[in-house]
Amino acid sequence: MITILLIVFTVSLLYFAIANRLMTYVKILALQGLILFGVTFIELIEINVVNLVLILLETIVVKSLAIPLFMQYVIRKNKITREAEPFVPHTVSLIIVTVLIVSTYIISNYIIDPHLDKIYFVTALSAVFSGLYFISSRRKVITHVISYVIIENGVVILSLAVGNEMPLLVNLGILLDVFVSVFLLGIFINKVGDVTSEGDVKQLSKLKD
Amino acid sequence: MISFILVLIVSLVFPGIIIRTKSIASGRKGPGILQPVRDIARLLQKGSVSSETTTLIFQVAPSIYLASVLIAVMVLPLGHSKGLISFPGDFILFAYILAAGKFLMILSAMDTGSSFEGMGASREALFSMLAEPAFFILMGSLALMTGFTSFHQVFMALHFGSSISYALGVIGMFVLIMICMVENSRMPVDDPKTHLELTMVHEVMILDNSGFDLGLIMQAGNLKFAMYGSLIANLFLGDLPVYLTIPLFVGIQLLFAVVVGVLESFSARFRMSHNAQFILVLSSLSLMFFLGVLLMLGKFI
Amino acid sequence: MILLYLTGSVLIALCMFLNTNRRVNRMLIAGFLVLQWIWSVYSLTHKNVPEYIFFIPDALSILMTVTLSIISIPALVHSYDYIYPEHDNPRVRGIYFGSMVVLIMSLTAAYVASHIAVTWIFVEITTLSASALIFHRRNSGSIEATWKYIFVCSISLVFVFIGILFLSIALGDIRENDMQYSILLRVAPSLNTFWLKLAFIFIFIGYTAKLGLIPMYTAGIDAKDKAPSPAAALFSSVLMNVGFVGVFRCYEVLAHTSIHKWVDQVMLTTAFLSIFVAAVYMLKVKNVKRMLAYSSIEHMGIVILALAAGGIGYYAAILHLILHSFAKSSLFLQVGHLYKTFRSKNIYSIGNYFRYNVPGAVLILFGFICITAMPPSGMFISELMVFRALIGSGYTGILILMLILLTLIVWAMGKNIFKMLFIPVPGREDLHVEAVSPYETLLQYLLLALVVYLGIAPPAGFADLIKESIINLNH
Amino acid sequence: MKGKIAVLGVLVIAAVSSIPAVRALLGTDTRYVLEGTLVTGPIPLLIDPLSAWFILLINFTFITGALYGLSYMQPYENRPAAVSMHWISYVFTHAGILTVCVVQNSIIFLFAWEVMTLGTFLLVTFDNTQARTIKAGINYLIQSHVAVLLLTVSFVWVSAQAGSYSFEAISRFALTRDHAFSLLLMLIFFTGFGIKAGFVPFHTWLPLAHPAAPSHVSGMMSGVLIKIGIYGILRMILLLNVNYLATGFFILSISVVTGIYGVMLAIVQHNLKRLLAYHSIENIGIIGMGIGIGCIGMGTGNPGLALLGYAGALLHTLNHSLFKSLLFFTAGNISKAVHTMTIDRFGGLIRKMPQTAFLFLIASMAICGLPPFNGFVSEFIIFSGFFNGIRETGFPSVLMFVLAIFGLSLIGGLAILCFTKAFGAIFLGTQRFNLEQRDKEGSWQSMLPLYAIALLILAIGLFPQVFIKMLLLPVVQLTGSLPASGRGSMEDSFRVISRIGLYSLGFISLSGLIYMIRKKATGGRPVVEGPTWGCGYVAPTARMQYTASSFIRNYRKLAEPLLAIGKHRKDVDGVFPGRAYHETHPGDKVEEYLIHYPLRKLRVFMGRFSFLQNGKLQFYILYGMIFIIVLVAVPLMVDMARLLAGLFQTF
Repeated sequence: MITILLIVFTVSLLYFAIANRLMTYVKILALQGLILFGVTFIELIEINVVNLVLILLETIVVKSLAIPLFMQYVIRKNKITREAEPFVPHTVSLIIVTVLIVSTYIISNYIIDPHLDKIYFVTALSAVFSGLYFISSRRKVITHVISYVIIENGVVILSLAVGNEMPLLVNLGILLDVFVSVFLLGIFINKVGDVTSEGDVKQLSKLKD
Repeated sequence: MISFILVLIVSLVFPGIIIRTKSIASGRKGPGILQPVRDIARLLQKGSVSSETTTLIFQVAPSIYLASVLIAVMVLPLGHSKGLISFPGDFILFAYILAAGKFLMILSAMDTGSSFEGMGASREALFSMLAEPAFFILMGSLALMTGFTSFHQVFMALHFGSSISYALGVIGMFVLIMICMVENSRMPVDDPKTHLELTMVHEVMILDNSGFDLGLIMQAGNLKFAMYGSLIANLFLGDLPVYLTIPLFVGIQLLFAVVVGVLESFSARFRMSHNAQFILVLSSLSLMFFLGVLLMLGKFI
Repeated sequence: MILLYLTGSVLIALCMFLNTNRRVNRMLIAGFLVLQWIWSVYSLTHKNVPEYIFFIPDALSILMTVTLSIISIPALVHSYDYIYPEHDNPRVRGIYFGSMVVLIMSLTAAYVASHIAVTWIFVEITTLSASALIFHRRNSGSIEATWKYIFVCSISLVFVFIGILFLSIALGDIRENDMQYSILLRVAPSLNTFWLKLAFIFIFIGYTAKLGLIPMYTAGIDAKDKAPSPAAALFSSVLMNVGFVGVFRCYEVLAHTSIHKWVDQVMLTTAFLSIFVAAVYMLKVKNVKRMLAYSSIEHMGIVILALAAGGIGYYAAILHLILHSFAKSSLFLQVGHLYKTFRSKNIYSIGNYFRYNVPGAVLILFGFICITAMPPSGMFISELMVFRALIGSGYTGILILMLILLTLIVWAMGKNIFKMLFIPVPGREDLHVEAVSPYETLLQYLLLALVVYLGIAPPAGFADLIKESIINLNH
Repeated sequence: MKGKIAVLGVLVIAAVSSIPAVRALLGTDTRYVLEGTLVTGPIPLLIDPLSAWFILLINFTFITGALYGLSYMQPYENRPAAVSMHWISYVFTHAGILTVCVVQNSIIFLFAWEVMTLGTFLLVTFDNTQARTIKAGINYLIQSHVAVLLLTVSFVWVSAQAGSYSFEAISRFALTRDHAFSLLLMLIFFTGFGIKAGFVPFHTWLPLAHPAAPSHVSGMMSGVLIKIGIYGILRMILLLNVNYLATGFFILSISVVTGIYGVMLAIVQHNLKRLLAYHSIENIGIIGMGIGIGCIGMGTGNPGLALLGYAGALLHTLNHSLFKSLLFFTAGNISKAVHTMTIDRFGGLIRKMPQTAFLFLIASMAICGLPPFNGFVSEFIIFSGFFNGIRETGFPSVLMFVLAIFGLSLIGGLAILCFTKAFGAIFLGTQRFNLEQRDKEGSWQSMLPLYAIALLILAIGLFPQVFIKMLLLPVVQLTGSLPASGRGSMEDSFRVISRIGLYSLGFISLSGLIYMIRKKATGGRPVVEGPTWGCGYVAPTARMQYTASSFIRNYRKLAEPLLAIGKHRKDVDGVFPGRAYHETHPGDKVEEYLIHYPLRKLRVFMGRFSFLQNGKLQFYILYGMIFIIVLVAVPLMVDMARLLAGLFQTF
C-alpha cells in the first residue's frame, strides 16, 4: 500500500515536470499532501495520540489545505498569468527528472542498511532533487515557492524513512519553521507583486555584481 | 719623483714632435719643436674674453683640470723609482682623479650655454665613460698576472717570457694607445685639425676658454699625452737599472710621439657615430687580454 | 537560566513590537543588553553545566556569546545614530529593534544548543528575524534582497535538515536515538560512513549559506548590502559565526571517524574556491558594503582552510573568526557614517572622506589595516598560524595560491578604500554635512583595539577557552 | 608647531637610541629581553655593532630630514589634519625603523617592519588629493605587502621547523637542516628584503614613490628606508652562516645587473626625482656588490676579501644615505622655488640659488664617486676588493669579478654622464623658460641641515680613517666566523685608505694653488665680457642651447635596444613647416614584463568567473544542487571505476 502511494508520489513529480498551468501545480501540491497523510498514517499507526494529531496537522491541514489555498489566493491577488513559462521545454525537464529519479535509485543500490526500506529513500531524494531542478528551471517566483514545498514534502518522507522519530519538541519546531517560512515567502510574493507588476523573477535580478 | 719630472719635461716637447712629424709627412717645413710651448707661454700672458652666461665654475674648472692631471702624473712610477703617490690600488685613484677633472671641464662647457660646447661636452662624457671599463679590465688583468695592485709593483713584476705574453704585450699596448687617443681626443676618434665645430670633441668643448685658462688646458692636454706615453713605456721597462731606464723612457716617449704623428697624418677620422662602437671594441680587446692572462697562468680549471 | 533568558528576550521583543514611545524603546534596549550580559556572565561562570537537555554553555559557545554580546552593544547603540535621525516611524522602529533582539537571542541560543536539531531550529529563526531587518528600508532593492535571502537560506536549511535526517539514519544502526553532540561524539567512530558522508555533504552545504562560503554564499551578499549598517555589522560577523558553529560541531563529530581526511579535502576545496571567488569580486565591485561582504567571504574561507589544515590551524580558525567579527563589524558601523555623509554606497560618488570626518577616516584606515591582516592587526597573528598550519600539513601549493589571491584582494580593497578616503569626487568638493561627533566613532575604535589586543597579547583565560573549545579535535 | 614637536620627538628617539649604539661601536653590546606575550614568546633586544651602525646613520638622516622638513612643510599649513598626520607618521616611522634594527624576535620584527611601511606609506601620500600620488602609494604599499608576506612565510617556515620565533631559531635551522633548504630560505629572505632595498627586478616601486613623496620624505626613504633591506640581508647572512659562496655569487651577479640597469635608466629620465630614484637603485647595486664580495670572501675563507667587501658595503651605505638625502633636499629646494621637476624646463638656476647649486654639485660629485668626496672612498674599497678577489680566488669567481669590475667602472662612467647632464641642464647655461620664481633661496634654517650633510660628505672624503675605525667592529662581527689571521691585511688596507684622504686633500690644495696663481697672474689683465661664442651666429637664444635630452642623445641611441623608450615626433617638412616636436618617454621594461603583463593576464582570467553573482535566484540554487551532485557522484564514480577495474582483472 505504502509502496503504491509512494510510486504515485513519484509519478506526481513527473506530472509536475510536464504540467504547464500554475493551478495544476497547486493541485499537485494538495495531492502530495494527501499522499503524505496516507503514508504517515499507515506508517505511524501505533504511535501515541498527540503525535498523531501533530502529524495530521502537519500533513492534512497545512500541506494539503492551507498552503494550496494560500497559493491560489496569492496567484489570484497578484493576477499572475496562469502559464508556468519554464526556461526549458517540458520534454527536456521530463527527461531530466526521470534521470534524477533513476540516479537516486542507483545510489540507493549502494546502501546496505537493514533498518531502511529504500523506496522511501528513492522517493524522498528524487522529490528533493527534482524540487531543486524545478526551482532553477522555472521563471516565476510563485513556482519557486511551490517547488520549495515539494522539497519539504520530500523531507517529510525522508523523516518517515528514518526508523526512529525525532523528539516531540523538535518535530514541533520543524513544523513551525516550515509553516512560517512558506507563509513568509507567500507574503513576500505579495510584496514583490506590489513593487513589480508581475510575480516574475526577471525584475528580481537587479542586485548583482 | 724622477718620473714626475721626466713627464713634465717630455710634455713640453711631445706636441712639437707630433706636429713636426706631421709636417714632414706632408712634406712641409713645419714649426720648431718648441713652438707649442711658446704658444702656451704666450697664452699664459694674455688677457681673456669671457661670456656673460658663465659663472664661477667656468673660472675654476681649468685649474682643477690641470691639478687632476698633475696628481695623476704623480702616481706614475719609473722603473725602480716609485711615483710620488704609490700604494695598492693607486691606479683607481689615477682613473678617478682624471674623471674628476673631466667632470668639471664638462660642466664648464655646459656653463657657457652654447649648443656647440654642449655637443662637445656630451661626446666627451660619453666617450670617456665608454673608455673606462677598458682601462680597469686591463689593470685588473695586469693585477691578476702579477699579483699586485699598484702601478709600481705591477710594472716591476711584469715579465715577458713566453710567446703568448708578447701577444698580450701588443694587445695591452694597443689598448693603452687607443685609450690615450680617446682621452686626448686625437686621431681616430677626433681630429683637432678640422675646424668644423660640429665634428669635434675636445676642441669644441673649450671654444670659450681664452688666455690663461686656455693655456692651462692645453698644458694639461700635453701632460696627459706624456702621461700615457710613460704608462706605455713602463709596460716595457720592467725592473731595468736606473741608468738604462731614463734614456729608454725618453726614447719610448719620443717614439710614441712620432707614432702618433704618423698615425694622424696617414689615417682618417671615424664618423662620429662610429666612435662609440670603436671604443667598446677596446673593452672587448681588454677582455681578450684578460682571458689571455688566464690562459698564461693556467687558471682555467 | 537559559529559559529565563529566552522568555525574557522574547517578552522584550514583543514589547518593542507593540511600544511606540521612543524613551520606552531606549529603556527596553538597555534592559535587553543587561539581560544579554547577565546571560553571558552566567554562562561564563557555569561552564559545561547542562541547561535542561538541549543546552550546554561549553567553551566555544561562551566565546561566541561574549563576542556577540560585545558587538551587540555598538550595533544597538548605533542603530539610533544611523537610521533614526531620518524617518522615525515608531512602527518600523518597533519591528526593527524587535527583530534585532530576536536575532541576537536566537544566535545566542544557537551557540549554546547542545542538540543538533535545536541548533537547526534557532538558525532558522535567525533567518526569519534577519529577513525582517533586511526588509527594513522597504524599497524594491531591499525587497529583492529579502526575498533572495529567505529563499536561499530556507533551501539551505532544508539541506541541513536532510543532513540531520541522514545522521539519524546512521544512528539508527546502533540503538541510539538522541542526537546530543556529546552522544554523537561518543558513537561517531562506529557509524556507517556512507550515511555520515551524505550527512556531512548536506549539513555543510546547508550551513554555507550562513557561513558565507560557496555554493550558497550568494544571498548573504545582497543581505549585507541592503540591510541597515548595524544589522549588516551583525550579519557579517556573528551571523556568520553561527554557521561556523554549526559546521564546527559537525566537524568535531566527523573528526573521530574514518572519513576525517575526506571531510578535510572537501572543506579545503570549498574554502579555497571561496577565497578565489572573493578575489574575483573584490576586483570588480564598486559598492562599499558589497566589498566588505566579499572580504567576509574571503575571511571565512581562511577560517575553514585553517580548520581543514588542522594542527595549530584549529586554534587559528577560532581566533581568526573572533577577530574578524570585531574588525568587520566595526568597519560596517563606520560605513553607516560614510553613507550618512555621502548618501551613497558607490565608490565613485564617495571621496575625500578625510576632509569631512577625520576620526571616521582614520578608523577606516585602521580598519583596512586590520582587515587585510597587516601587522599590528591581530588577524596577522592568526593568519600567521594559518600559514604555519598549511606548511605543517604540507599544503604549500595551496598556501602560495592563497597568498597570491590575498595580495590581489589587498590591492583591490586598498585602491577603493584610499580613493574614498582621499581623492575628492569631481563636482562634489563643496559638500556640506553636519559634523559627526567623535564619540560616535569611539565604540568602533574600541572594537579595533580589541582586535589588536586579543591578537598580540591574548589574556590567558581567552587562550584557554579557545584551547578548550578545540579539545575534542586534538586526539 | 606640530613640526617642532615632531622634531623634538625625533631628537629624543635619536638620543635614546644613539647612546647604546655608540657604546656598541665602542665594543660593549646592549642586550635586553622583554618577556613578551603568549603569542610572541620572549622578545630579545640586541644592539650589536651591525645594528648600531645602521641606527646611527638612520638617526642622522632622520634628524636632518625633520629639520629640513620644517621649512619644506611651511606652505601646507592650510591643511592642518594632513600636516599633523604627516608628522605623526614621520615619528612613528623613525621608531619603527629603529625597532627593526634592534629586535630579535620575528613577530615583533614584522610588526615594526609594517609600522615602518605604513608610516612611510602615509608620508608618501601626503599630497593625497592627487590620484597619481595615491596610485604610487598603493603601488608601494602592495609591493611592501608582498615583501612582508615573503618574510612572514620564511619566518613561519623557520618557526615550524625550529619551533621558535626568536632569531636564534634561524641559525638553528641552518645548522640542523640540509644546506639546500637554508639556501632556499636565504633566497626567500633576499627577495623579501630585496623588494624593500630595490634590487632589480624588485625595484619598480621606487621610481614611482619618490617623485610622489615630499622631498624630505624621499630623501629619508632613499637615504635609510631602502637601507633597511640591506640591513635585513646582512642580518640574515649573519644568522644563516652557511653556503656563503652560492649566496655571494647570487648577490654579486644580481647587484651588477641592478647597478647597471639602474644607472642606464637614470640617464634617460626627464623627471629629476625619478632620476634620483633610479640612482638609488644603482647605489643599492654597488652596496650589493660589496656584500657579494664579502660573502665570496667568507666562502673561500679569505678574510681580507671579506673584510674589504663588507667594509665597502657598510661605508657605501652611509655615504649613499648622505649624498642621496642631500640631493633630494636640494631637489626639494628647486621644486619649492619653481614648481616643476622636469629637467628640460630648468636652466641657469645657479644665479638664482647659488647655495643650492653648490650643495647639489658636491652631492653629485660624491655620488659619481669622484675624489675628494666620500663616494670615492667606498667605491675605492669595493674596487680594491675586486682586485684582491681577482688575485686570490680560483677560476669561476675570477670571471665573476672581472664582470663586476666591468660593471662598476661602467656604472661610474654612466653616473658621470648622468650628473653632468642633470647639473648642467638644471643650474648652468641660461634660463630656458621663465618659470615664476617664488623665493630665491631657502632660509638659513632650511639650509643648515644641508650644509651639515655636505660637511660630513667632505669629512668622510678627507679623513676616512676615522669612519673606518668606527666600521671596524661591525665588519669584524660580520666576518666573525673566520680566523683572525686576516685582521692584519685589514689593518694595512685601512692604512691605505687613510692615505687616500691625504691625496684628496692634496688634490684640493693643488687646484687651489693653481687657481691662486691664475688669480695673481691675470689680476691686472683686461677681461672682456661678451656673449657666448656662437661660431659666427650672432643671435643665439636660450632655446638654442643644448638640452638635457640632446646631451644624452648619443647615449640613448646606444642604449635604445635595452630600454623601452616611447617616442612621439613630428618632423620639420614642407616649405613652411608647422610646429615640430620630438618627445621621449622612458619606460621600464622590467616593470612592464614582470608586473603589468602578468597582472593583466590574471585579471582577464579572473574576469571569466564574474558571472557567478548574476542576480538570478535560479542560478544560486543551481550552484548548491551541482555541488551536492558532484560531491555525491565523485565517490560513486571512483567506486564504479574500481568495480570495472576489478572486472577487467578477472578477465
